[in-house]
Amino acid sequence: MMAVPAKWGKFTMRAASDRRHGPPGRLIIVLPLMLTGCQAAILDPKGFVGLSEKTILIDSLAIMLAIVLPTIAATLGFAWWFRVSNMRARYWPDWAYSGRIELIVWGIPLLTIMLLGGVAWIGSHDLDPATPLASPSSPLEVQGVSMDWKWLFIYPDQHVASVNQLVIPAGVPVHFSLTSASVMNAFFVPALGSMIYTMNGMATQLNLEAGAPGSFHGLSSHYSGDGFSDMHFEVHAMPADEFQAWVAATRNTGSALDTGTYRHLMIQSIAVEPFTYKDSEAGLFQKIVRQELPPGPGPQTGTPSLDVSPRSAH
Amino acid sequence: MSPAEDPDLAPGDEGTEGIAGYVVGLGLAILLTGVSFFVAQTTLVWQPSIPVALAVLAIAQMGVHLVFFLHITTGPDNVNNVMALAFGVLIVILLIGGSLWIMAHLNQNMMPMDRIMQMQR
Amino acid sequence: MNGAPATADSHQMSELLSKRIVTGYGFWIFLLSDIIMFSAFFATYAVLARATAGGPTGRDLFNLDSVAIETGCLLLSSFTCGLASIGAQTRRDLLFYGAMTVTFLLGLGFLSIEVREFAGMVARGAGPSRSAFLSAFFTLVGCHGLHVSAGLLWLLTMMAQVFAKGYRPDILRRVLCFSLFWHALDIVWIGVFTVVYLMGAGQ
Amino acid sequence: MLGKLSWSAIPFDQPIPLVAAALVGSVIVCVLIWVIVKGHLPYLWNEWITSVDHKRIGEMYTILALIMLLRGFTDAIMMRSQQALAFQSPGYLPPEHYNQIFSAHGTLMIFFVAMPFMIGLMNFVVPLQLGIRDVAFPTLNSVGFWLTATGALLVNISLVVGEFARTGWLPYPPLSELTYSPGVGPDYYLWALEISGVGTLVSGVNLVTTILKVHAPGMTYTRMPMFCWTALASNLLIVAAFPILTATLAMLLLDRYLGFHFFTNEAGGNVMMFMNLIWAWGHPEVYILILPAFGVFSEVVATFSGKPLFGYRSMVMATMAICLLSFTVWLHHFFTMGAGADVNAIFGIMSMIIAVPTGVKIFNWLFTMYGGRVVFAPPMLWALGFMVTFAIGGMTGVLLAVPPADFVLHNSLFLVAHFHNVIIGGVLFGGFAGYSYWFPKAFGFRLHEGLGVAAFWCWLVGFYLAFGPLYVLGLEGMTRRMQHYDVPEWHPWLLAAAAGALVILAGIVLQVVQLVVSIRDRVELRDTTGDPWNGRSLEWATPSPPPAFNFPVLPHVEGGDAYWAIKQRAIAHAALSEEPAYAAIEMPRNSPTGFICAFFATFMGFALIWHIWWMVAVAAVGAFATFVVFAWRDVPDYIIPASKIARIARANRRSRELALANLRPVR
Ligand code: HEA
Ligand code: HEA
Ligand code: CUA
Ligand SMILES: [Cu+2]
Repeated sequence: MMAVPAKWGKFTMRAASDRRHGPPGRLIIVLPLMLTGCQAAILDPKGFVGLSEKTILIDSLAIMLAIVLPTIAATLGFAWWFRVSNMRARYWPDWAYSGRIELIVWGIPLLTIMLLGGVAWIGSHDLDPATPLASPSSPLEVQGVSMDWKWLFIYPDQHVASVNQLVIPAGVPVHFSLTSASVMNAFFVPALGSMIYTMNGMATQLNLEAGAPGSFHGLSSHYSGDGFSDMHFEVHAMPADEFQAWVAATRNTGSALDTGTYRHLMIQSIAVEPFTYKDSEAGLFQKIVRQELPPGPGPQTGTPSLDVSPRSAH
Repeated sequence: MSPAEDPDLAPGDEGTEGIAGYVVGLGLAILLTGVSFFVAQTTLVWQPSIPVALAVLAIAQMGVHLVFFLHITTGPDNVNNVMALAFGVLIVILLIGGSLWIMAHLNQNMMPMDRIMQMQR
Repeated sequence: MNGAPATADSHQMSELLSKRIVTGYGFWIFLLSDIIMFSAFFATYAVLARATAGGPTGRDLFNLDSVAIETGCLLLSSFTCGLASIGAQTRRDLLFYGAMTVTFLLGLGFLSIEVREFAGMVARGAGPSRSAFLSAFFTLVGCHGLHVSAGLLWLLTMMAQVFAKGYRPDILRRVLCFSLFWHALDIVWIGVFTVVYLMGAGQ
Repeated sequence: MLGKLSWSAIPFDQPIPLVAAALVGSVIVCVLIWVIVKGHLPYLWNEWITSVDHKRIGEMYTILALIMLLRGFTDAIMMRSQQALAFQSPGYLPPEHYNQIFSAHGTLMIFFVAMPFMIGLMNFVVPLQLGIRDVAFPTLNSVGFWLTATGALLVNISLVVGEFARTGWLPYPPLSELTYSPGVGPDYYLWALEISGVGTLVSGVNLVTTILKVHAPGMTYTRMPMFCWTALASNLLIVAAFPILTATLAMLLLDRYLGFHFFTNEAGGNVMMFMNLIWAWGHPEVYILILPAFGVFSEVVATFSGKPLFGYRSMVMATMAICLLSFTVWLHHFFTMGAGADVNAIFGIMSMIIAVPTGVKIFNWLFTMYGGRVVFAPPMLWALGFMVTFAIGGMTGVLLAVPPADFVLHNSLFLVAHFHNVIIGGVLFGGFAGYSYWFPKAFGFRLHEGLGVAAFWCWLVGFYLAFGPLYVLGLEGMTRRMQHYDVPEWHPWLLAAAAGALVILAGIVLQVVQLVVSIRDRVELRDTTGDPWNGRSLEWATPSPPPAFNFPVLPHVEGGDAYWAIKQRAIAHAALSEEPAYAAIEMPRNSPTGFICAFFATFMGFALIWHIWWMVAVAAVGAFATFVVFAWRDVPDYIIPASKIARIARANRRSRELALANLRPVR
C-alpha cells in the first residue's frame, strides 16, 4: 500500500481505491451541498425523533428558565438595592439563618428536578435510539460503517452500497446498524435527530425517520483525526417510488463492494466525492463487526521515522 | 506524650491488645483464607453461588485485617480514620459497581447483529 | 511526644495534634488513594476477564497451589510486620530486627513465586500482549507485585535507619507508615487472589 | 543514542509555533541572564525555588497558572480565527496543526491553568484561615508544585520538539493508540499528565490532612470558613479521582509502549472501558475545579455584603453533597454510546440532582446580600458576574443531562458553550475574584481598582459575545473540533465569536496593565492594616504580607467568622486584647527536594517520550538517589527567636490600633 496523497481543504481528492477501480457511480439526484437546508437543524427537525427531541429540549428549558430567570433577576436586584450607598435599604449585620428560607432554598430546586427527572426518565425510554419506531411500514435496513475519513452505507436488502451519501425513503422508518472500520466516530444527521457512536468490533443501533422528502446534512460528530472535518455526507429522503428508482439505477452503475474493494476503501482518504456500488457482498457488515476483516491500517507514511505523526501534504 | 494521652489515634496505632490482637487476627485470616480456597475448589456447594461466597469471604477477611492489623475500630478517637475509610470504600464501590453495570449494558447492546438476531429467534 | 526534644513552643504545639497522628493520617489518606487506583485496575480486569481473544483462559493458566503459598507468605508477613512495629514501639531490638527480617524473607518468597509464575506464562506464549485478559491480569497482579518490591526496599531502609539513628520519633513515624503500607498490600492481595485466581480458576 | 529524536522532530516547516517558541525561549533566556547578572539567583533559590512556605508555593502555583493561561489563550485566539476564516476554505491552520491546538488548549487550560490556579489559592489561604503556621507536610507541598511545573514544561516543549497530541484533551482510543497515532504527541500528553498527576495527588493528600487534622485551638469543623470546607471537598475529590486518571493513562501507556491490549481494536481490547474510566475521573475533576471557586465566592460575598454567610450549615451540606454526587454521574458524557434507556435515565437524573445543592449555594449567596451593605469592589463584581453567568451555564448543563436532548447536542458547539460557560463564568471568575481579593494579603498592596473594573466588564461582555453564538451554532448542528466547514449559516456566528475573543483579549490586556500599574504604584496602594476589606476570617488578622510563621501566637477561636469576632470585641472594649507572651517558633527549613525531583522527572519524562532508554535509566537512578539522600538527611527545624516574633507582632498590633480608631461598631 502506497502513501495516499492526502489533500486537505475542500479541494477534493479521491481515494486511491476508486481510482484503481473504475469511475464512481453517478448520482441520480445531485444537490449541491451548499443548498441543503441546515438552518437551525435541531430547532427545525424533519422527522419524528428530531421533533420529539426538540420538544423535550424546549420543555426542559422552559421548566428551568422558570426558576433561573427569577434567580438572575433577584441577584441583580438584591445587589443593587442593598448597595452600600442606598440609605433606604435595611442593614441586618447578623442575619444569617432562617428556617423558612432554608426550606424554600432546598425545596424549589428539588421540585424542579423531580419534574425534570420525570421528563428525562420517560424521554430516555421513549427515544432510546435502539427502540424501533412505531410505523405501519416495516423499516428499511441500513448498515453504516465509519471509515478514515468517509462513510460507507450498505443496503443489505437492496444489495447496493454508497459512500458519503445516504439515500432513504421518506415516511419510512430506517433502522441503522452502525460500526467503525477504525477509530471511533458518531453518526449524526441533525435534522433527523439522535446521534450514536460507531466503534470497531461493535454494532450500535439507531432508528430514525424522515417525515417528508428533503436533503439534509449528515456528519461525524465525534472527532476522529485529520480528515474529520470532511467526514460529512448528504442525506436524501425521497418518496418511496423514487427510492426504488434510485436503487434500480444504482444497481446498474459502478463497481461492486466486496472484501477486496472494501480493503482498498479502508485506506485513509479525505473528502471523498459521493459514489455508489452496484452490488454489496452479503454479510460484509457482519464480517466487519466480527473483525473478520481487520480494522483500518491507520496512517501509511512509507517513512520509517515516526517521531512525528505523518503530516498531510500541503 | 504517650499515644494513650493523645486526643486522637493515628491509623495503625497499637490498640490495647498488643501481640494478642495480631495472633487473633492471624488465626481468623488463616481460617477465612482456607475456607476461600476450599470453596473455590470444592464440588460440594452449588456452583453458581461460589463467586458470591468468595466475595463475602474476601470482605470478611478485609474486615479482619482492618480491625486486628490496622486497628481501625469505631471508638470515639477513631472517627476521622473511619470516615476516611468509609469515603474510600464508597468510591471503590461506586467505581467498580458503576463500571461493571455500565459495561454490562454496553456489551449487551453492542453484540454483533447476527448474535442479537440469533437470540431473538 | 515520645522523647521529642522539648521545643520552644511545645506548649502551643501540644494544642495541635501530635506529629505522629498527622503523619499517620496523611499516609492513611494516601493509602486510600492507592486502593482507589487498584480498584480501577480491578474494574478493568473484571470487564476484560473474558476477552481472551482465543488465547488461554485463567483456568488454563492459574495454579492454585502456588497462589496458596503466596497467600500464606503475605499473610504471615503481615503478622510479623505487626510484631516488628510492636518491637519498634517498645524498643526491643531483637523483636524489631528479627520480625523485620522474617517479613523481608516472606515478602521475597512471595515475589519470587510471582516472578516464576509470570516468566512461565510468558514462556508459554501467554504474555501480556496475547489478549486483553492477559494485559489486565499482568497489570493488576504486576502492579501489586511492584508495590511489594517497593515495600521490600522500604523495609530495608527502615532497618538501616533504625540501626543508624535509633528509635527516634521521626523514625518511628516512618515505621508506622511502613507497617500501614504493608498491611494495605495484604488487603489488596485478598482482592487479587479472590477475584483473579479463585474466581478465575473456577470459570 | 537519542531514541526517536532527530532533527526532523523540529517543525521547521511550521513557522508559527517555531517563532512563538523562539520568542518565549528568548524571553526566558533574557530573564535568566538578568537574574544571574543582577545577582538575584541566590534570592530566587532561597526564597522561592526551595521554599516550603505554603504562601510562596501558593503564589508560585498561581503564577504558573497565569503564564499558562496566556499560552492557552493564544491557542484559543488561533482556533477562533481559524474557524472565522475556514468557511469553504482551508483557513490558515492545516488539520494536523489545528488538531494539536485544541488538544493543547484543553489540556493546558484544565490541567495547567484551572488546577494550579485553584490549588494555588487553596495553598495560600487555607492555613491562614485555619490559624496555623503551615500545611501538614511542607516539603511534600513543594514536591507537588514542582511536579506540576514539570508537566507544564513537557507540554510546552512539545511545541518545538516533536508535536503535541492531536487526540483532544482526553485522548480517546483507538485514535490515541499506536496504530492511528504513531508519533510522540500522545506520549507527551501521557507523561506530562502522569507526572503532574502525582504532584496533584500529593498536594491533595496534604491539604486533606491539613484541614482535617491541623487547626488552631478551637477551630472546630463547624467554625471553619466556607472556603476551607470547599477546599476539603475539592481535595477529597482529588484524592479519590486522580488515582483513576493515573491508572487509566498508565493502561494507555502500556498499550502504546509494550503492546498491551487494553483499548486497542485488536485482541479483545475494549475502547469503551477507556471512556468509562476517564470520565469516572473527568466528571469529579470539573467539581474539583468549581468547588474552591464556590468557596471564594462564599468569602467574597459575605465580606462585601458586611454580613456572615447565610445558611452556613446548609452550605456545608451542599458542598459535601456535591462532593459525593459527583461520583455518580460520569456516564452523562457518553449517553450516545448506547448503554440503554435505564442506564442513561438513571445517570441523567443523578446529574440533575447536583443542580439542587448547587442551587442552594446560589440562593444562599443571594440571601447573604439580602440585608447587607454591598460594596462593588472588583472581587464582588466577579462574584456577581459569576452568579448570573453560572446560572445560565449550569442550566445548559442540566439540559445536556436530559438524555434525549443530549442525543442531539452531544459533541456540538452547544456543549462547548456549556463548559466554557461554567468554567470561565465559574472557575476563572472565581480565580480572578480570589486573585483580586487576596492579592493585598499576599503582596502587601492592592490592585488598581479602576483597571480591575474595566477588565471585568471586558471579560463579561467578551464572554457572552464569544460563547453565546456557540449555543446557536450547536442548535444549528455544528460539531466541535471542526477545522473547516461548508455551511453558510454557521459563518456569521463564528465571526461574532471571534470578535468576542478579541473583547476578552482586551480584558486580559487590562489585567496585565493593572498588574504593571499596581506594581508601579505600590507605595500608594500599600495595605498597612492587614485588613483591607474589613474581612471576617483569620487571614486578615495577619500583617500583609504575612510573616513566614503566619501567627506569632496561635489564635484561640471561639466561633465562626473568627477575626470578625475579635474585631467586634476590640471595638467594644475600644482596645486590642492583651498582648500575649511571645515564644520562639520552630519552622520547617527550606528544601531543594521538590526542585531536584522535578529536575529528574523532566529528564525522565522527556527520555521516555523519545525512547532514549539510557537517559531514562540515568534519570531514574538520579531520582532514586535523591530520594534516598533526602530520606536519610536529618533536617532539624529552624527556630525563629522570640524577640523577632515580638517585633513583627508589635508592628502588626500598632497598625491594628490605628485602624481600630476608625472602626465603629456595626449596628
Ligand atoms: C479552564 C478551561 C478553559 C478555559 C479558561 C478556556 C478558555 C477559552 N477557550 Fe476553551 N476549551 C477548553 C477549556 C478551556 N477553554 C477545553 C477543555 C476544550 C476542549 C478541547 C478539546 O476539544 O479537546 C476547549 C476548546 C475550545 C475551543 C474548541 C472548540 C471546538 O472544539 O470546536 C475553542 C474555540 O475557539 C475554545 C475557545 C476558548 C476561548 C476563546 C477562551 C477564552 O475566552 C478565554 C481565554 C482567556 C484566558 C486564557 C485568560 C487569560 C487571562 C490572563 C492571562 C490574565 C492575566 C492576568 C494577570 C497577569 C493578572 N476552547
Ligand atoms: C467547572 C466545570 C463544570 C461544571 C461546574 C459543570 C456542571 C455541570 N455539567 Fe458540565 N461539563 C464540563 C464542565 C463542567 N460542568 C466540561 C468541561 C464538559 C465537557 C467535556 C468534554 O466533553 O470535553 C462538560 C460536559 C457536560 C455534559 C456532557 C455533555 C455531552 O458530552 O454531551 C453534561 C451532561 O449531562 C454536563 C452536565 C453538567 C451539569 C448537570 C452540571 C451541574 O453541576 C450544574 C449545576 C448548576 C446549576 C443548575 C445552576 C445553578 C442552579 C440554580 C440557579 C438553581 C435552579 C436550577 C435548576 C433547578 C435547574 N456537563
Ligand atoms: Cu461502545 Cu460498543
Ligand atoms: Cu460531567
